[in-house]
Amino acid sequence: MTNSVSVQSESFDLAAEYRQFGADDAGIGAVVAFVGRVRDLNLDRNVVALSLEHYPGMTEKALQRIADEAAIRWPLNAVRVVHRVGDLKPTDDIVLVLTASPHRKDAYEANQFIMDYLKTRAPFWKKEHGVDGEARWVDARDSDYSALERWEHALKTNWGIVDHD
Amino acid sequence: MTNSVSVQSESFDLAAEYRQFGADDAGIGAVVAFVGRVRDLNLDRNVVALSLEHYPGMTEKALQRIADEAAIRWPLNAVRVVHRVGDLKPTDDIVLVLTASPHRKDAYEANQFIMDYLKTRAPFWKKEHGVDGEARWVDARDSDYSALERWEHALKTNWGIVDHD
Amino acid sequence: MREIDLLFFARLREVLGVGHERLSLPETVRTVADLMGLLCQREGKWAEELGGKRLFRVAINQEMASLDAEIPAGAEVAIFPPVTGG
Amino acid sequence: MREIDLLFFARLREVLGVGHERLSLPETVRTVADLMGLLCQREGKWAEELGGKRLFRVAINQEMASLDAEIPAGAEVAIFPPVTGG
Repeated sequence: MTNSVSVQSESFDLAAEYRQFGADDAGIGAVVAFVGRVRDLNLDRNVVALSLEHYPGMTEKALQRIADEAAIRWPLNAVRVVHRVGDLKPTDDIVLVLTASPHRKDAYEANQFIMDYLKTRAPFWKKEHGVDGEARWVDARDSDYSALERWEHALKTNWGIVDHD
Repeated sequence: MTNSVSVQSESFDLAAEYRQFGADDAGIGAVVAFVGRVRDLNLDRNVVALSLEHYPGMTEKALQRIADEAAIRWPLNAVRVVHRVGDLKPTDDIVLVLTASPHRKDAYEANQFIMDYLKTRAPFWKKEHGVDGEARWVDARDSDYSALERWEHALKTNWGIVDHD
Repeated sequence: MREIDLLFFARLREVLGVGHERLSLPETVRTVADLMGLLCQREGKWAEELGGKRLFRVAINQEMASLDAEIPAGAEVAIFPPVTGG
Repeated sequence: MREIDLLFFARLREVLGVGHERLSLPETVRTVADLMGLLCQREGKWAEELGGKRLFRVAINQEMASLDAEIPAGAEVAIFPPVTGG
């Protein structure tokens, strides 16, 4: 079980990441890759650039913890999380989550779990720069919190686990 | 909205597929890629090779129909499905499904929907070749049918749509 | 008599020993279920596979079809085991 | 007096005009809630942001912490807006 995370300013190479990702593990039947990208339209405002601030040290710990938790809850052969920081522009990749499992349901679910937790627990903050030259911090989305609650409800119901916050 | 499918014996190039996949569509916030691979262990039997038979003509139609249905049900910017046929070995890629959407939930759901339908509706059949030299047709899995029923129940409940079979 | 193309795939193709045959349907054979009845009269493997004990799927003109679907003249009718791709 | 490192990120760092400060906690300040009370005494932006009207998150030694969490001596305490990565 390989389980690795990176926080970096450079862009990531999906092909290289996928190639290194359990390439010779013949127990893997399903790989799910999620790529989050910078959109130009956010609440009807034209975004020309985005900067991502983070909390160095804590980001890596938070991502590793989320990846490790996923690997406890689902039978995964490998997990990889890469998150970029710094200056980005529309269509740039922001985040990559790779999950591998014998069966597709587990690979999908673990991937969504990681993204839902990442969106609410990993200390990254987006600042949008609009066409008007104004910069604005992005607000947290309620839907990200309801996505998280879904898992916490499922976890408590199925395994009696209490949220670790 | 680009929405394309391929059935081919050659392997696919995830990087090239991803690059061509809505690369300059800045409305895309989330891309989900699913890759299905050949596993060596299937019901405790060592598999050294796999051959995939298909129904030429109908496979392409079935995949296109599944992709189109996903694009009706979720707000997708692009869908791409590639399915291989012919002789494969463990760790080889079999199938690629790419979905792109403004938001991650839609990209994940549409991707799972496509895979669940593909697994039960697209006319491909796997034959496993074991270490013992014997070949055996793979049985359909009940779990694939329950995965499908989940969508059909959701569709009927939410939209009153009757299955088109 | 309506003529149809009958196709078999995968395990069914191997067990029945035929991938394609051209068949003339009597007037009494209108639906997929009627066709299965006709094929089961061949007995042996045919009755074993298509008599209802084993699962199979049918497509008419490359669209999945149910047992009560009508078979049009000139149709391409395919019979195959439950699919296992992906 | 326990010494702590206090960190601020993103919008809070900009609004409060500070990214890092070293702070000595009086004996009465044991929990995150106590610390917020102390910082709110600075009034103005501090009370506005940390007084309960706006959402914020707290981490102690790089782990998310709730308002009733105890602050150990020498801790790194970070205060920041709800996260928006991914």
